[in-house]
Amino acid sequence: MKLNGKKLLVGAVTVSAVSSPALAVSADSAYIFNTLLFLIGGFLVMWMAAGFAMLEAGLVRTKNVAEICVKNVSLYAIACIMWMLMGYNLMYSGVDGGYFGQFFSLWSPDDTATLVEGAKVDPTGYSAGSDFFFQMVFVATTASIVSGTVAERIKLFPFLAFTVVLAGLIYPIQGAWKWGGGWLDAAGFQDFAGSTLVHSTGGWAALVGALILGPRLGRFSKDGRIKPMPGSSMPLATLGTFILWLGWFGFNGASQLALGSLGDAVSVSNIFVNTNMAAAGGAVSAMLVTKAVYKKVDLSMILNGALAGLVSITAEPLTPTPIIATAIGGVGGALVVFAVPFFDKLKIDDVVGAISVHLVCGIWGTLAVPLTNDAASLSIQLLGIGAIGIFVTISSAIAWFALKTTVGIRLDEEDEERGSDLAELGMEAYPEFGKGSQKF
Amino acid sequence: MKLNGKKLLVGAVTVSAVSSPALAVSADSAYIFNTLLFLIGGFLVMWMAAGFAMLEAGLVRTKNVAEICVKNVSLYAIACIMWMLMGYNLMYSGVDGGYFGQFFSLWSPDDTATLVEGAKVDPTGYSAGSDFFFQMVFVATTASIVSGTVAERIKLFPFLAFTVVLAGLIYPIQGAWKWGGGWLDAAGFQDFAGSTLVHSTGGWAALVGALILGPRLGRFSKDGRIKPMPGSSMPLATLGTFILWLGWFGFNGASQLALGSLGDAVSVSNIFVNTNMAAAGGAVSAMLVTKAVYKKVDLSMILNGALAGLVSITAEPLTPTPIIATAIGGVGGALVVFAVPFFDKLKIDDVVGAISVHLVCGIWGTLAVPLTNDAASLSIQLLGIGAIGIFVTISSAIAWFALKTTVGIRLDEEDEERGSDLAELGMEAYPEFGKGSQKF
Amino acid sequence: MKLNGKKLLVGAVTVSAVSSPALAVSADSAYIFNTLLFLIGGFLVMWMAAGFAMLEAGLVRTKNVAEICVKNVSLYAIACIMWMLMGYNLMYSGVDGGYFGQFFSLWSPDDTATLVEGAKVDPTGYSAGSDFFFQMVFVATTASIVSGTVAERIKLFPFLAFTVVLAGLIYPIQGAWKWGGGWLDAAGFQDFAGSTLVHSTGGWAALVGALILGPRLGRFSKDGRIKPMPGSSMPLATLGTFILWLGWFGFNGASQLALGSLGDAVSVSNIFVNTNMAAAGGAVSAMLVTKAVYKKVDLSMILNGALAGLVSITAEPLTPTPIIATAIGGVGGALVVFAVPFFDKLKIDDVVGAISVHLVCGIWGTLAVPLTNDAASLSIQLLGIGAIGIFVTISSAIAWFALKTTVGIRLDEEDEERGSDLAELGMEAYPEFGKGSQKF
Amino acid sequence: MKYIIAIIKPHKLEPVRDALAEVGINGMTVSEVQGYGRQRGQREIYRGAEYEVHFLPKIKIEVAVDDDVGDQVLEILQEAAKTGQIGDGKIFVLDINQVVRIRTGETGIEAL
Amino acid sequence: MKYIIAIIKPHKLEPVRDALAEVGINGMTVSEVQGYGRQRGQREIYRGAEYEVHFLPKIKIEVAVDDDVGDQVLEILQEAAKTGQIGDGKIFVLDINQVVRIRTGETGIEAL
Amino acid sequence: MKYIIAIIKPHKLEPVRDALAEVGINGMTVSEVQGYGRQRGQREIYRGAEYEVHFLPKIKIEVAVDDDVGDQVLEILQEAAKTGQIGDGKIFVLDINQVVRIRTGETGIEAL
Ligand SMILES: Nc1ncnc2c1ncn2[C@@H]1O[C@H](COP(=O)(O)OP(=O)(O)O)[C@@H](O)[C@H]1O
Ligand SMILES: Nc1ncnc2c1ncn2[C@@H]1O[C@H](COP(=O)(O)OP(=O)(O)O)[C@@H](O)[C@H]1O
Ligand SMILES: Nc1ncnc2c1ncn2[C@@H]1O[C@H](COP(=O)(O)OP(=O)(O)O)[C@@H](O)[C@H]1O
Repeated sequence: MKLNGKKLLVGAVTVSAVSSPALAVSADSAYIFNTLLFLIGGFLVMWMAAGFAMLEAGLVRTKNVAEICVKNVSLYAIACIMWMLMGYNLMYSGVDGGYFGQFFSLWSPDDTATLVEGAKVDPTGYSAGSDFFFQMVFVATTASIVSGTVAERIKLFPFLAFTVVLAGLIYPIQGAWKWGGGWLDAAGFQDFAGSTLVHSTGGWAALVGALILGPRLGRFSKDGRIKPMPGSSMPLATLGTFILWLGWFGFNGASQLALGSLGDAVSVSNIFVNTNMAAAGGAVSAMLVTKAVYKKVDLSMILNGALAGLVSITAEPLTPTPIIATAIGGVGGALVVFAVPFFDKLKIDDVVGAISVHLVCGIWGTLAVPLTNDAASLSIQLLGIGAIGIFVTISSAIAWFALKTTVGIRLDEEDEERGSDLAELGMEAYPEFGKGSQKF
Repeated sequence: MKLNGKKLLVGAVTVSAVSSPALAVSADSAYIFNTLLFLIGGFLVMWMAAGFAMLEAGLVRTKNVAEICVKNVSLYAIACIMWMLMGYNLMYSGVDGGYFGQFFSLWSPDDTATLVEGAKVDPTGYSAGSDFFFQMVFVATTASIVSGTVAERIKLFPFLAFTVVLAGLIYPIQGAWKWGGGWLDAAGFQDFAGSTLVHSTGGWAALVGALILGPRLGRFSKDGRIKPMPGSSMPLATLGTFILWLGWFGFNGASQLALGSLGDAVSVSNIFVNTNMAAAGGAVSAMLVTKAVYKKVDLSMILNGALAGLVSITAEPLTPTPIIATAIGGVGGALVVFAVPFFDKLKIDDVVGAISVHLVCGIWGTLAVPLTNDAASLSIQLLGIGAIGIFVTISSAIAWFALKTTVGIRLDEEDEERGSDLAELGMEAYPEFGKGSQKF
Repeated sequence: MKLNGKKLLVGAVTVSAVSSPALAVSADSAYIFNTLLFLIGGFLVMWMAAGFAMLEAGLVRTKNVAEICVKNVSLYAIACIMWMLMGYNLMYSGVDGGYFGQFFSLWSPDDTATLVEGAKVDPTGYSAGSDFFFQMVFVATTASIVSGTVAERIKLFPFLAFTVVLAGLIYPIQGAWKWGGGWLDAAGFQDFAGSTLVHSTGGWAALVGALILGPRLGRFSKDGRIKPMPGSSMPLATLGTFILWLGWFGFNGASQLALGSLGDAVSVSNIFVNTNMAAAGGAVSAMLVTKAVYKKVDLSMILNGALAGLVSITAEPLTPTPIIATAIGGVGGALVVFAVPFFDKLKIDDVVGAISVHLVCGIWGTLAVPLTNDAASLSIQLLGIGAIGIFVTISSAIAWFALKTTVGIRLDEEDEERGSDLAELGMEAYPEFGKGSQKF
Repeated sequence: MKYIIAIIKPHKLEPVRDALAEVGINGMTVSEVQGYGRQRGQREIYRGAEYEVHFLPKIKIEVAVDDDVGDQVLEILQEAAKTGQIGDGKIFVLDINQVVRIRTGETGIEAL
Repeated sequence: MKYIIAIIKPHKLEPVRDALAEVGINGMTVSEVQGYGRQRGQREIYRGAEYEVHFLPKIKIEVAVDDDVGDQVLEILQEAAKTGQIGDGKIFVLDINQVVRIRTGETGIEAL
Repeated sequence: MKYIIAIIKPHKLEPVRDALAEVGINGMTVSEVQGYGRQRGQREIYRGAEYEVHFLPKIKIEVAVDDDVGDQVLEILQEAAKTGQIGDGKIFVLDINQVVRIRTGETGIEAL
């Protein structure tokens, strides 16, 4: 997104699409098409907030379901507010090849340049609000990733405080490096819709959070046994995954940033196809791999696999052919099946598998860009992954530690036992269903 | 909506957007853009029917969940049919500054004027069907508001009969006053997307219904204690809220009624941003207020708060800057936290908080218009709120009483005890989960 | 879809919409509009996969909920992959009035003809990817229909193997006959969006599957009694229905295949209206009929009724007036209420009523086309229904039998008793809720 | 000591608990059960097929009491749980051999 | 009187109920329980980690009967609930001290 | 034989099961119940209205044991289930009249 001088890449062929003038799209029409793409993409990505909420509500235990719903609604709201208060301008205003834009600068739409009489309209332009809206929902996605990992044991307000920092500082600063036109963009780093900028960023923040927070009580016993804590509702987790899958068409498709020309229309279409095929590849590969490795098919892994496919294709959903996109997603789906028990073995407790999905596959997807896009080089991709990884890790560690040593981030043991719903909300998510919060 | 002579308001600046002819949007393209906006807006608002269904299914007790699903599906269906049979033409055909349009006039699309050879296409035009579709889903929203308030004790068919009257008569008549170009429009009343016309109308009808119907058995004990009856599924309520949030982009955004010019594209974008910010403001403010007042965060209040923000911005989603929109929504979110226990104290039993959300914040939002829109005056806004409030209150009271004295509107005690699902449907919503329908 | 020489039918009037050149839509804009219609329609239909998943998850018993989620995610993924690997080209490439296109031909987008400099853009054109994407989600729908009928007793991998055959061979071959421009198209068969091609095809495959697989254990007792096995979650079933209803706007609306002219904009709008009215008619009629026949209103029947209305209008959503569309849907809704117990009496065990909804109403909808569309004749409609019915029945029977005699398609009794979730996935869908998987 | 098992209608739990509390019985264990007796289940309909659900939701109360309040408790229970309608339920009294409070190890009447 | 507690396999409830009804036992209380015995739980997998679920779903039937039909009921129960497979369950017989029908206050055998 | 009914805190089930297994008690039946005693319920809030939930989730264990291990089992149960906090629960011991294993028809101590 926000790529200056983006080449028109369709499949693997570079063409220049110029219709004869009489048939061409007028500048105003193009502007409207571009704006509309952002609006449609924006509402689809906004919808992903519901997807994360349902996925996480399905994967936590009953006693923490209401709390995870609170977190997902309020983190989305807070991320939006922070984005307006300071995030947008920090990421996009005056980065100029540097490290960040304007600090503490309230965003407000300004389209007067477009709307004054006689203005020459740029056919690659779009309204300020549509751009803001679309970029905003990306921040929310980043924040959503964290909530799943640290669920069932983190306190509500410290978590939300972290969201403030993530949405107001960490995300926009690293985002400025690439999409804001900062130094990484200048270096040639490629990340079409955010395998690294959105997903790995969320993943790193989640990983650091999980390490500092520690695992849930009883999750890893002293004798080395791993105790699974099955999620409370598989259909909600499935619904969440479908919502995310749907939202991803907006996430990747509208990251083309334009629909005002034939070339853009073709590109957006191909992105839709590739996005879908990568998810399909991820789901099928996770299914086959779990069946092969564990003899049983694991639904939660298939869901993670579909998401893994989506994350993997996000860095470059345009240049691969559909079959290659399927393969890139398929590798992601397989990766996740091994990553989940791997983090378990490290005693990193990730309730919903967000680190495996968003961090591991975010890295994989970013590394896979040079396979199909000649503008990318493996070394620059590694540079981007590394730079952003280090920045996000350090800055989140500071934020988590600051919270830990001041207000504390973890529920006390008794509260964790009876569940965050009773402890922090004084209510139950399903007051008339099962009382026990654990299989026995 | 349906505003004649709508000024182009973008942010707080009035500009006239006229591109140089060569670059302008052709009339046909504009027509298609406008139509497309209605279609997209329409399907998003239709989706709100699912949102109400899930919100209400999550907030009623297990023994009434299937019935509330029946109500939500059938009220939507009935509202659509009534809209076609008589509502549309009653609201929009030949109102001419008066009080209503044509009675009992079946709607059918007629676009021949547009489609005849050589017709001069109006760039602010749109297809008849797209307009009908978009307006139709608004009626359904109004009807959905009522079902939540009167849940758990009303009989199915009398409720649906009320829906017939609401969708066929009450809604279109008051709607004609403003959007149909009736006397309130002439008076200068401002209600962009229906804080009053849709939400307060639903809210008044719900309030009158709740009063005539009485509270659920055991809800208010003789000694003045209030007995909460917690909803059966918090994640469904959360899902419903997210669905409504998403649908609201269509609700408010497409109420711009046009996308065929740069100005419209900018306006729709700003409406999207403001709609989202108001919801975010409402959610955050409800969270902080419940925490401050009750020491606990209440998920159901946060959900109500987000919706309160949305209702509050609906009367004027275009003119505020985003930060003002956040504030308008934030006030709505706070209002709802106090309104809910207030109605409890009055022993008005509103199962899902619809009166607090839609009526209270509908009024607030309508009153807030003059803050940012100079075309509105407080006195005219009060006139509109009052006139519609009186009309809807009286006409719904007549309808509710007529039903009460003829067929009866309330389940008998035993049926209410065992739940409307068994009583009216002979089935259970969750046959394999908890049997008890109350916490004990 | 894919109709050559499609007439512009608006309501029942045939007009030719040609604006004066200055106002007309440029060819490039038209191309973008058409592409956008496919993309929007495509993501809406993709969303139907979630609808089927939720509907089916709500209608099976707790012990089979996770498995049905696995099936719905993976069948969608597999259908997409098969469509790319061979389905698309088998259905659309070089059918030329015949019986099928190219076998085993991998699809990949090719828009170079459009994008080369100086190309003359066809205003009825669209990008290859958008078309592929839209058609792909139709295949997935067909496959979803089957999974509901055979739920709770079929083994996972044989089911998925059937999906491979259905999506890779059966669906595209019969699809080629009409939409691929094959012999049925030449004969004048009319099926706008697939009452027969999609819904009946899925229905036939499901019916044959149900017959070969046999009913669930205990479903029909030897003394002729029918034992209902109530679904585990009515709100999920309701959600699924709303999702499908929403998706259907894409299903039918984008089957207009173009949005680049006034006539197309009008047509798509009217299709939206008719689609909605038919669903409303189906829901209301199912409600009234169940109340009349059984004295109780049955939610699951209302849901089926809405879907029945949608299936019924799918063969011709354009030519009816809205009131006729309501009636066509209403007949569908009534049909389903009688079809469900009818299949029960035949001891055909259809867990979610998919045969009644998709096959019975698919036939009804196809037969209803001549009522409003003069281009259709009853005899040719019967020919199409019959030809496709015979082909799908025989080819699915071969596939099901082949699977049955080689790997077996049915869970063994003990596995069926304890549920497919434990048997095939080794997990539970709701581990903390009700343990019993049956009402007792 | 006596182990009293009462099967009652669900909405009677609250009055029963209050009534017992009034005479100082401040401990009990309850669970959701399903019952079948003179009051038969209800006919339900699902997708056009009628069927009988044989069991009805009931609440089971288990309360251990000292022998000498046993009869009083029985009376209170019966009174508080009674609606006079079929399906009101039963009370079963069993003998307890021994009671232990887990927290303290106290036994006998001290443990209640 | 006897208080018979039977732990059986879930799908055996219907035959047991029918068999008891045939000899005129038309009242009982059932609940969902989980059991553990010679038949151990199953291994389940969740996200790559295997674990044992120790308990299996069972149905608990509680039925109070007159002393002189006690043995017959035991036999019927055993027969109707038997599959011959491990995990069929147990029947425990306890003595009842007293029974009351809440609706009428009847006691003893009249109360059943 | 003895029928031991223990009401314990939910998270104590696992230690109890392990402790009993160690002394060879490999069968039991458990269910989810709700209890009320010295440890009262909690205040919850819903939509601005506070209310008391009187009952707390507990686990009920039922285990039939031979008379001569009864006391040992009691001790083990008490030890394994104890947290020392209020609400740890109670153990009730009842006498069993008869036991039958459904699968084999064995009775008495053989049936366990
Ligand atoms: N013999 C029995 N053993 C155990 N529980 C019984 C017995 N008979 C009845 N019950 C329980 O008591 C409840 C009420 O009994 P029922 O005969 O329906 O009503 P009533 O006691 O008013 O005559 C039943 O639902 C069942 O739970
Ligand atoms: N000592 C016991 N006390 C209470 N319940 C028991 C006891 N032993 C077994 N059970 C119950 O009986 C069920 C079946 O017992 P199990 O030993 O598995 O099979 P079987 O009786 O066929 O040998 C168990 O799941 C448990 O619910
Ligand atoms: N008289 C009683 N009869 C049956 N169950 C009881 C009785 N008293 C307490 N219980 C059960 O024991 C549990 C713990 O008792 P409580 O008095 O709260 O704690 P403690 O035993 O530590 O003093 C209660 O929640 C309830 O389930």
